[in-house]
This record gives sequence, C-alpha cells and structure tokens, in this order.
Amino acid sequence: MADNGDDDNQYRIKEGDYVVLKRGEIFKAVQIQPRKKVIFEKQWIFLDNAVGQLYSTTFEILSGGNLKPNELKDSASPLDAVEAGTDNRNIVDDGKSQKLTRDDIEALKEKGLKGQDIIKKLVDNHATFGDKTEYSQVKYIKKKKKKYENTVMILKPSCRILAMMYHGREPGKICHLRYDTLAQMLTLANIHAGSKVLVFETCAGLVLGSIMERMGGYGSVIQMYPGGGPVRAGVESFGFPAHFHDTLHEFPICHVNALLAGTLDTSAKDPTAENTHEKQLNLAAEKEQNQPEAEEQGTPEEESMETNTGDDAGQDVEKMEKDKLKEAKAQVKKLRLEEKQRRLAATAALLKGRNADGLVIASRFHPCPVLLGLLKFLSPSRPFVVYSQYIEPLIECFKKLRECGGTVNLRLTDTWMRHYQVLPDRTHPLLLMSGGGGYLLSGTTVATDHSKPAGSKQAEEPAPKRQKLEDTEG
Amino acid sequence: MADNGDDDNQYRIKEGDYVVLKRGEIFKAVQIQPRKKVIFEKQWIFLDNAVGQLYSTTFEILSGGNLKPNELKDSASPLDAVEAGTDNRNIVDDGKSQKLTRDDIEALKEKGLKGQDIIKKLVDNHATFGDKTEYSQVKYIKKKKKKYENTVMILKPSCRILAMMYHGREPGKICHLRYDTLAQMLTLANIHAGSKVLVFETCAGLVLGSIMERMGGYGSVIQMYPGGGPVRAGVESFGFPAHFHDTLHEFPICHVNALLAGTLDTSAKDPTAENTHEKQLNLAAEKEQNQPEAEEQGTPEEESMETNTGDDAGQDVEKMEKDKLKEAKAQVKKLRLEEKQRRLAATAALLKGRNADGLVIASRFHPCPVLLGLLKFLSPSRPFVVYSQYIEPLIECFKKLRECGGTVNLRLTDTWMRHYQVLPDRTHPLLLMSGGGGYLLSGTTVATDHSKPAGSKQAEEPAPKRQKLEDTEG
Amino acid sequence: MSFVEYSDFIQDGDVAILYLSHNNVMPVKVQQGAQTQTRYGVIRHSTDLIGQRYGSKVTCSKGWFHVLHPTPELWTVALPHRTQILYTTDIAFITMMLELKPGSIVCESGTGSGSLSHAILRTIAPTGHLHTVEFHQQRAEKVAEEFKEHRVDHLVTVRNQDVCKDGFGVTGVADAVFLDIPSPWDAVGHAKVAMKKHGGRLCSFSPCIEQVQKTCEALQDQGFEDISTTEVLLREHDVRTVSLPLPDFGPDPETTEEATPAAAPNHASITLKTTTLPREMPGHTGYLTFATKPRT
Amino acid sequence: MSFVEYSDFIQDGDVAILYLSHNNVMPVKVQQGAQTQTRYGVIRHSTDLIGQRYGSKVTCSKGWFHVLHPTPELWTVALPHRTQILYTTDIAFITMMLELKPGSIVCESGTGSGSLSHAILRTIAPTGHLHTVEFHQQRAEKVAEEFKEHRVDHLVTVRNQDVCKDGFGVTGVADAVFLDIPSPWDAVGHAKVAMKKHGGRLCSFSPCIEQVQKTCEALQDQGFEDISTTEVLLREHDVRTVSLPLPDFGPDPETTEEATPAAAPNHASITLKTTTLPREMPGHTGYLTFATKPRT
Repeated sequence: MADNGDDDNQYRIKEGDYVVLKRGEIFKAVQIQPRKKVIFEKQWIFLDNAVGQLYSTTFEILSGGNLKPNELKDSASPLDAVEAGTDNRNIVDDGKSQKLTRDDIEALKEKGLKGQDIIKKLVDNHATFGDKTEYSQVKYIKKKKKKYENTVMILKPSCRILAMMYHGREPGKICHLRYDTLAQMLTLANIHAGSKVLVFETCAGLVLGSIMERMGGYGSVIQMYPGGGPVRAGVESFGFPAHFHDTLHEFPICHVNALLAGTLDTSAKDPTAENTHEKQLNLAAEKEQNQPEAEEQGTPEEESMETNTGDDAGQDVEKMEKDKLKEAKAQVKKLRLEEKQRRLAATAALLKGRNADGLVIASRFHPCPVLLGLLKFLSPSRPFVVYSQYIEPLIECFKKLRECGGTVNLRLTDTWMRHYQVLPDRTHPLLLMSGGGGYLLSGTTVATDHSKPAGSKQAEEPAPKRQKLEDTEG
Repeated sequence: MADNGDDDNQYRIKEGDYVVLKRGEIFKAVQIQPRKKVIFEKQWIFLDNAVGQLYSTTFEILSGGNLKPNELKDSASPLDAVEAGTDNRNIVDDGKSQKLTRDDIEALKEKGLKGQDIIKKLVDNHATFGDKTEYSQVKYIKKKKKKYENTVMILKPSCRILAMMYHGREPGKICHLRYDTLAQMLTLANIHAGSKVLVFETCAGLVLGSIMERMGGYGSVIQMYPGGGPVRAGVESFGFPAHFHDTLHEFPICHVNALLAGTLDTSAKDPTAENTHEKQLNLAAEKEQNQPEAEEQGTPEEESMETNTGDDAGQDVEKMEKDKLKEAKAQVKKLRLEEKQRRLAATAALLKGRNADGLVIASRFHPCPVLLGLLKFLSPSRPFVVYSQYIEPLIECFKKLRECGGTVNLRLTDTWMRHYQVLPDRTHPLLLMSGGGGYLLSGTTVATDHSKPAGSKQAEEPAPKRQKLEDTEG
Repeated sequence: MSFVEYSDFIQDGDVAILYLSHNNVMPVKVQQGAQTQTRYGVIRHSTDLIGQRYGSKVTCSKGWFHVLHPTPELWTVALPHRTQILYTTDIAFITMMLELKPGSIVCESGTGSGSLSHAILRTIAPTGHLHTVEFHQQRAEKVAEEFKEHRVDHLVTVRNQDVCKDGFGVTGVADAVFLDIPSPWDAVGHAKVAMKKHGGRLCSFSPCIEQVQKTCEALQDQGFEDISTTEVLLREHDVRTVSLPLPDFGPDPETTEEATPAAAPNHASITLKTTTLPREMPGHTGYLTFATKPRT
Repeated sequence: MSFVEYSDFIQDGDVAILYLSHNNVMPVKVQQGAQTQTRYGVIRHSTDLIGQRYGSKVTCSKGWFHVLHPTPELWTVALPHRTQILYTTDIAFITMMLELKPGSIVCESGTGSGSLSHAILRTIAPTGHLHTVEFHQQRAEKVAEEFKEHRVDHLVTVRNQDVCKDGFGVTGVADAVFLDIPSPWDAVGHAKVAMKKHGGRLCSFSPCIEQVQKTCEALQDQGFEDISTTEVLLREHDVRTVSLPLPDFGPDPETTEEATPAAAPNHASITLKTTTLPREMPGHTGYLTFATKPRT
C-alpha cells in the first residue's frame, strides 16, 4: 500500500495522532501512544501496529491485543441480507433452536475463525432464524456481534464522528446535546473561517472543537469559561494541527462584569499575591468539573496545562509531569498563573471592542443570565444560538430578549431525527429512535436604539406582525 | 336502490337526522331540515333531496342548491394518478401554461360539465403540468378543486368523523384536541358500555359525545360542568337515539364542595327563591361560553333546553321556541330550574357513592384543581385521563398526584401523528403535518391508605423503582 | 371481574393485575389457597387477594404494591408475549378509526397474543362480536383459553385457519376488519367478503412500507375508498425537577440596571419542574392503513 | 460584505437583507441613488443604507425595520425561488454529515436556486472549492450571477450540464458530493469518479422512498460503505403567555386541609409561560441518504 505514490502520507496514522476507534455504531476517541493499553468494548488493544497504516483501515484484534490490517471490511455485513420472516408465527421457542453448543463455538474460535464468521455459523445453525421477525433477527445478531466480533476500524476524528461518539457513549458529559442539534448550532451561528466567535459550553469541549473545525484555523474563538479553567478534553480529540490552537482564547466569566465596567486589571501581577483568589477559583473549578475526562486523558489539571502552556514552558512541564512532585506543582501553578494573566489581557483586548461575530452557548448553567451577559460582546447583525436540554429556560430567554430588545429573528426550535432501514421489501424507520435532541434558541443582534428605553415594546418585532403574546383562549 | 329488500332502511337518510357533509377532507355537521339553507364551502345547499337516499351517497349540487345523487364517487380521483415530474427543471413559468381561457371554462360550465371534468380539462390543457413537481401538482389540483367541484357526500356521524371535523374546522372550540389524542383518551380511560364515567370538558361536547358513543347507551355519563349550563352542541351532532340521552346526567361543579361536604340541598325549592343565585350562574355561563355553537344549532340556551327538558315538557318548549316571547322565556326558565333541581338531586345521588368508573378531563381550565377535585368521586382501581393543550399544567398535576398519593401508573404523554402518500414511485410522508396534538396525563386510582398521612412518600410508587425526582446533573 | 365489566372486590377465579411499578405489572389468576411469588415476597391469594377491594395495597415481606382490576390496557403491558403485539397507542387509534362501539361486528387476523382482541372486545361489548382468525394452532388455543378466563368468550369466536386462503369464516356481517399479517394484500378480498353489504371500515397494520404499498394497491383494486396511511407514535415525558446553576460574572462595579439581570454571585441556582424524553424510545411500530368499503 | 466575510458597514454594491418581520425578509442590492419600495414605505439607498451599520434600524413613512448582513441562512429565507429549495435544517445536517470545513472540495447537483450552495461556500471558504452542476441553463446563469454579487464566485465553478450523463466535470478531487436530482442512482457512478482516491462522503436528498431505495442499491453496487438514511424535521415553538381559569367548586363548608387545594372561588386564573406548536408544520422535506466512499 505504501507504494501508491500519491499523497497518501496525509492519510497515514502517525504516533501521537488522536484517532477514533469504530466498531458498528460504537466509537471511542484515543491517542496513538506506544505500548499503551486501550480498552475498547471490554477488549484490551495495543494500537502500535496501526502506525503507518491508512486511516479508515479495519484491523483484526489478535490475541494479545495487537492489531492486524484486515481485508474484510467492517461495513454492511452479509448478515444483514439474511431473508427475514415478516412474522414469527411458526416459531415454537423451545430453547433448542441453536444447534451449535458452547463447546462447538469454542472450538471454532480456537480454529481461528473470525467473529463475523462465527456469527454466520450461528445464524446458519439456528433452526428457526429465518422465521424470526426482522426485529428479533437484528437483536440476535447484535447480541452475538458484541460477543464474537473482534475487528476495529481506525478513523480520523471529525466533528461528525466525535459528536456521534459523545452522544452515544456519554451524553451526560455533553448536556445530552444530540449531533443533529449541534449541526443546527454550527449553521445557525454562521460559524465560518475568519470570524470571531464567543463560546460558552460545558460539553467537554465538543462544541468548542466543532467550532474550531469549522473555522479551519482562521479567525478567533474565545472560550468563556466558568470556574477555574476551561474544559477541553473534547478539543484534544479533534487532533487539530498546532496552529489551530493559536486561534483559541479563553476568558473566565467571573471577570465579565469587571471587563464590561472597564475595571478589569490585566497587568501581570505577582501570582502569589493573587493566590487566595486563584485558590478559590481552583476550588470552584474542581467542584464544577463534575465531568470526568475520558479515561486515557489524565486529570483536568494536566489537560488544561497541556493546552495552556506555550512552547516556552513546554519542556519544564514535561519534566514535571514525570516527577509529579508537590513542589514542582507549585512552580507550575505559578507559571500557569503568569501565563493565564498574559492570556487574560490578550483575550480582554479581543473582547473589549464588543465586536464578536457570533455567540454559541451550550451548558448546564441557566442560559438566561449567560445569554444576556454575553450578548453584549456581539456586533449588531450577528447570529447567536443557545442550547438547552430543557425548553423552559429558553422560554424565559425568549421572553427576556423580547423585553430587552436588541435582537430579531428569534426562534425556539427543536429537531426530530429519524433513521431508516432501507432493504429490499424491508424498508421502515428504525424501531428505536432518540427521544429528544434538546432545544435551541437562535436569533440575530441588531443595533440598540438608545433614544428609546431598553424595555420598550418598540424594540421588538415591527408592529404589523407583532406576535400575539397573550392568548387566554388557547 | 329502494328495492334491494335488505335492511337498508337503517342506512337511509331521514328528515331530522344529524348528518355530516363531506368534500375531500372538509367536513360539516348539519341537521336535515325541510327547505333549510345550509352553507357548505361557500355554496348554498338544500338537503331535502337527500331524504330517503342511503348514507355515504355522493350528491351533485345543482344550480339552485338542490342535490342529485351522483354516480361518480368522491373517492380517489383519477387526477391523483397523473404522472408527476419529480423535478421542475424544465419549467419556464411564463404565465402562459394554461391554454384554456376564462371564457373557455365558463363555456364548459354552461355546457353542464361537472367540476371534476373541468379540472381534468384544465390539467389536460396545462402545457407543463406533467413537468411540475408533485407538490406543485397537488397544490394546483387542490386550488382548482376548491373552485370547480360541486359534489358533496352525506355521511352518518361518528366519533371519528366529528373529531376530524372539529380538528380541521374549529380547533379553538375543542381546545385544539387532535383526534388521535381523543382516541387515546377513550382507550386510556377504558370507556365501555355499562360503566359510570365522569366528564369535565369544554370541547363543545365532542368529548362527551365520543364517550356516549363508546358506551352505546349502557351505563351512565355524568357531565361535570362549569358555569350556568352544560355545553353540548357536539353531542347533538352525533345524532344519538333518544334513549342514549337517558344515560346522560349533569352536575354543576359549583356544587362539588357542598356535595363532598354532605351539605348539598337537593330538595325541590320554589325556583323564584333561587333566582338570584341562578341569575349569577347564568351570567357566569354566558361569560364562559365563549364557544359559539355551530351555525345551525341556535343559542346555547335553546340547546340545553332541548337536552334538559324531558318528553313531558317537550311540546311546550317547541311552541315557545317559535314565539320567542319574553314572558314565555321566563316561564321556561322556571320550568327549567325545577327540572334542573330534580336532575341535580338525581345526579348527586349517582355521585355520592364516590364510586365512578372513570374520569375524563379536557378543558380550558387549569387541570390541576379540576383533577384533584373530581378524582375523589372515583372508585379505587379506575382509570383517569386529563388532556391539556399545554404540558406545564400537567407537569403540575403529575407532581401533585405524586405528593397526594392515591394514584399509580401515572404517565405524561403526547402522540405524534403522520400521514403518508402511498402512490407508485411517489411514496412519502405528507408534506404538511399537524404540529401538536396536546398532552395527556393518565393514571389509575388506588385505595388510599388512611393509616398513613396523605403527603407521605410511601403513597407513591413502590420504593425499589422510585423515579428519580431530583436531577441536577441533567 | 370481567374484561368488560368492573367489580369492586377480588373473587376466586378472577384475573388480577399486580402493579409492581411503572412498566412492571404481572397478571395473576386468583385461586383459593394458591400463592404467587413476587419480587416483594409471597402473596397468599386467600388472605391477600380474595375479598379485598381492587386497588388495595398488598404488603409482602420485602415491600408492597397494588392489586388492580384488569383492563385491556393493563393486559397489553402484562400479557405473555407469544408474538410481537400491538400496543395501546396504535390500539386506541385503530379503535377510533374503525369506528368500533358497542354492537360492532369485527373480524381480526392474526389474533397473535390477543393484545388488540381484548381492546376490541371491551369496546364492542355487550352486543357486538369478534371473529378472530389465527394461523398458529397453539396460539389460537391459548388465546381462546384466555378469553374464557377473562369472561369475554361469549363475545368472540376464535378460528384456527389461514385467513389468506380460508378467509374469516363469515360473510357479509362485519362492520370492521383488522389485518396484522405478513401479506395483508392476500386477505383484502376475504375482508371484503366478510364485511356488510352497506360497507364498513378496514385497517391493516404493517411494519414495512413495501407491505403498505402492496396493500394499498390491493385495496384500490377491490374498490375500497378513502384509503389513507398513518403512523402514530407515543412520546412519554419523564417529569423531573432540575436545578440549573447561575453563572458568576464577578462583582458588578457599576450596578447599573442594565447589567446582568439574573447573575447571582454565590453560585446560586434555579430549580424548575420540567420533563425530559427518554434517551431511546420506540421509533416505529408499523404503518396503519385505513380504508372504507363502500356499499356493494 | 461578502457571504463568507462580515463587514460592519453597508457599502455600495452590497447585498443587504431587510428584516421586515418573522419569515418576511427581503434581499436588496445596494446601489447609490437607487430606491426600494417596502411595505413600510420607500427606502433611499444613498441615505438609508450606504454608510449605515449592518443591524441598524431604518425608519420609513409607515414603519421601521432592520437591515441585516447577509448570511446563507437569511439568504435561504429571502432568495427568489426558481425551484424547490433546501432549508436550513436539512442544510445544517448535511454540512455536518458531509464533514465540510474550510478547504473541502465539494461537488453538488443540481444547483437549483442556490440555497445549499451558499451554505457550502460559507463553510469551505477561504480555501475550498465548490463544483456545482445545473441542468437548466437559465438557472445556471442566474445562480452564477448571484455568486458574483455575493462575492463568492472565486470559490465556485458552475457547470451547465446533465450530471447523470456528463458527471461533475472533475475527477478524483472531491471530499464530498451532494445530489438533489430526480434519479440520483444515475449519478452515483459519476460521484464516485469525482471523489478523492482516499475516499469521502456522499449525500443524496430525495422526497420519495422509492428514490431512496434505488439510490441505496446503486451506492451498494458502487462499493459505498456506511450507507444510512435519515430524516430531520424542524419544530418551531411559539412562545406565549396563557391564562388558565380555575374552576369554582363552590364554597367549601368543611375547609379541611384535604379539600380542593387550588380551587379559588372568584374565577381566578393562573398565568403561565408556555409554547405551542404551529397548527400545521412541514411534515417532510426529503430523506437524506449518506454514504462513505472508501479508498479505491
């Protein structure tokens, strides 16, 4: 494969790459590290052999956990094509339908039969498989696949894959933000290269990373973060080139009022003097980061260090990481605080003009004060979008925005998503669907008319089409 | 058709029958009355010629508004089968596609061509009809049908037809209750012959009538009504046989507390003495009945008279209706009050045992106090169902019921309904769907455990599967 | 007790429903002297059930629950699955759209586990009749037995035959026909034969769109009118109280009226009542195709 | 102004969006000396628009409205319909599922009214390219003109040809292909040719399930993987305040703690904030079939 002579190099898996493991609908984001054990679907895997292979290759997991490129594709398996009985009227379930015994199966495994082949054998030896309803067939195959399949595909990460992964594996970490809802957010906020976007999220960095992907390293993203430090595990998983991180800035929301009032002190101070305040922040951060990072990715503190420290401090950090000595940590903290202050000043400068091009909010905080506070940093005629798992807080946002003025084009929406099975004579919507994908409030800022009081009705939609706000008749 | 010799007689339209006019998806409930003008889809119609014909016959509307039985069926018209272009890429819209002029069409009409044939001609003479997308074709035919079709089908009323009619024509009158939601209510409340059902509705009588249809004249229905009198226009439209009305009782909710306390005075009094109280009630009724009755069905007062007065008073009422003299009205009021008091006593007796078999609520009132008040009249192990156009009041009901105990099997649901176009190579969901059908809270009563305080957590679901009521993590 | 008539007290021979928790219900045949094991401990029918009021609480060694009067809806949740079954949401819609009511004559195939059958019987009692056809012999026998236990056997005739070959076994009597079979198009002709001369309503339930397409074609060929296909899905909302923290934007040096209206300094939070939808829910049961048989 | 870059002030030659009300927006080509008639009166470009800030309020004789900077999403609502168009909900999902980002090379057919094209261009700028194929000549010319007016013409090549016969006019360059044509199965082979050797993503939009079935078959035949069909629907919630009257159960002679907790005597009512769904909403736009082209 190496002698294709085209630009394959960019598609090859390299050491240190952030990749996504895939089996069926199961995804997992990991980093390729030498002799590092990775658990995937209850199996130990070493990814070393993937290095140098092309992305999207399917590997067989050998005993011992090493990978071997597989000729068989993980895609639509021939099993899906088994003819289904559309009714199970002939089935008498006596528990004797499977003719292969446990021992038979073990023997097959020892003979080195691959998972997919074992399942095929199980199906072939199932007396009444063809009579099962399609639903039962799918259930059966899924169960067996989980048990016997031992292949894994290695993918290059993308917003699509990571959003599906988080939604499937750890929806609690991303406020149950469904991937189609995230898709709406990116589009409604008109995220694109060259703009200056404000993000407030507690979605493990998934939203932030998705925005950075869409900006392609052009423009700036300012992460407004609560507590002691920004959470960015999800951003790492995107595996962006280094220069993308130059476009990423962060600002603690606890300084928002000071910044708005013009009283924010961004001069570099002796960090020890700041200590008590910072300590408080860090305590708060620990409390608030009740979103544990992905298994392989260390503690939140290491995380933000990796991201926050520039090249200048990089070597020190590496050394200290190995030592993990308490004294060293204090030194790191000091460096970090200095760096933080420098960055704070830089970000404050970016925000001061109140001329951001977009605002995206997706957090476990009440969106109303967040939105009203951060909206002030946007230029007129710029989109914003707020996600919430619940509709009620967005209803409140909607009402407040109508009262305050300064926005038009307000919409409170959700999306309904349905997947289909398309097979000859067996086409139908999937039997299971996601219950809800959360709600979005979106709108566009406009210039506020200072000649009128902010609470004036005039600031809302033009009169002729004013929405009926009161309705007692129902 | 008359000489078929079978039991056709029960299927024949008779004078005085309540029927439903249908054209396409448009329904209208009317009564067959001699020389009575009826407006349907902006056309004047006389229904006299329908008398003696079979139900489900399609009639042509002749000039002058008289009906003539039609051989052509109203069903799937051959127009639907026109081959659709799946893209409109070849259309250049120059406004010259239709080759028939207005004069041509008028000429066709004068020649006595039927609506359907005119539309067929329009389609045939439309240069690019076949190139239009299906969506445009449907829109075109719908528009033309509305303009040129002049047939009407006469149907026997049913819960299905009337529920669809109200939802399509006057959703505001029935609190936007969608027919599939009504279907859920009837089933969730286990409505069936022989039971004793409590109904509180402000849906023009549609819910009440649907329940009566399902009870088939067996058992009893008690309408708990707000204000001065029960609203029952919708019940009339069902055209029930007279004996069905014997099973219908009513009780004003303003006496609920008195009844529960055992202080309700149901002895027949001199109605004039009651006058001030009744006057208040009537005033309230007029205020609350902001649901005007169907066009042909007179004022609410006449309405409830027709229903409330038994056979004994029937002739008097008829006479007075014609006179409409003020003095006569006073007399009617007196009779009505006496009758009302008698009926109140009878209904109170039915309720006193607190052993009703079901409770159905669908109103514009806040459902929470209504439900908590009326639930007391149910036996243990009986279903109840509450409809609301909004979810928030039902969330409150749910919480209150959990606190109070005495109910299990609580579910807060809504249904999502989708219609399909099924045509060769053009199968897809309809392009328009109903936004929402409202929400239902349903549950089952259980015996309250008087040894424990009513507010005790013990009264809720059994402990092992207690629902997680608090969730801060989201 | 009967599935078409309420009783107040549990009697020997009744079928009662133990309501253990949301979505966990268990039917029990009440028999003098019998015992039933539940996850909350043993219940003794003679003392714990017989003579008790329906809706009563029963306390066992490890917990308590309620005994409920059976209804077709509880039965649908409790019944032993011998096939895939129809659930209440579809059943409710079918019942309305077929215009079922006391006195209706209904044909059904297949009977399956009897989930829909019980709901039909409830609605057409006391004067209607259900003719239900089941291909599978054991199932036909089992469901007939259940009808007897549920005291609705006088309202139903169970036939063990192939509806596509042998039809419903009745002619010109049905007000409504329901089909839930793999190839409903093969039964449309038989349905027409079973229906009243004056006409009636038909419903066919199919999971796949290709089945719907063939069925609609057959219905049209057989002269059925008002053919329409609908899907109904239930969404169950989970009621919960959530607490949303308020952001801390820091001390507000200006304290103008405009600044951050709801921002509270001490990590305050707002509690609200809301609902969430389950992460996964039924996304499809089947397409319901309805049609009207005109007078023939 | 450009569709891929924000400006702060309106300039001569810009395309601005007049936001008149919810769902009523109007694009206007800004020209020194020109006038535009709106339902609120005439606006004079030289004084009312040029030099003004985007987002400003413009007051006319009969009312006022805001002038907005164009975005692909506003354009989708404002654009002159020459065909049926794709709307933002589908567009957003397509953009994510095709993995579009700055630098992506995309093929599209048909261009139609350019609703999706603008969204693609916004996302792939400044380094990507869109090859869009439109069968209909006038439409191809019109959309090319719009791309120029919107200052995105350097990012797009419009071809007027039949994609099913002639393909996309490029080979081995595309990261993603989008099809919105009556017979997408006829273009699947051409899509494959247009895509990068390493692979890429494809999406086909079709309103009818039969089109989806044929397309899935063609995709499978051509070796595409991960074929999946999805539908996405938007629900727009109407925020409103409603007042629900409380029932009057009459005077409560006992006034025990148990009785009618919330019943108020004087026809009081409770006001609450809620949302309703529109009576009618879009029930279907099309099925979106996605697939991955593997390395070939």
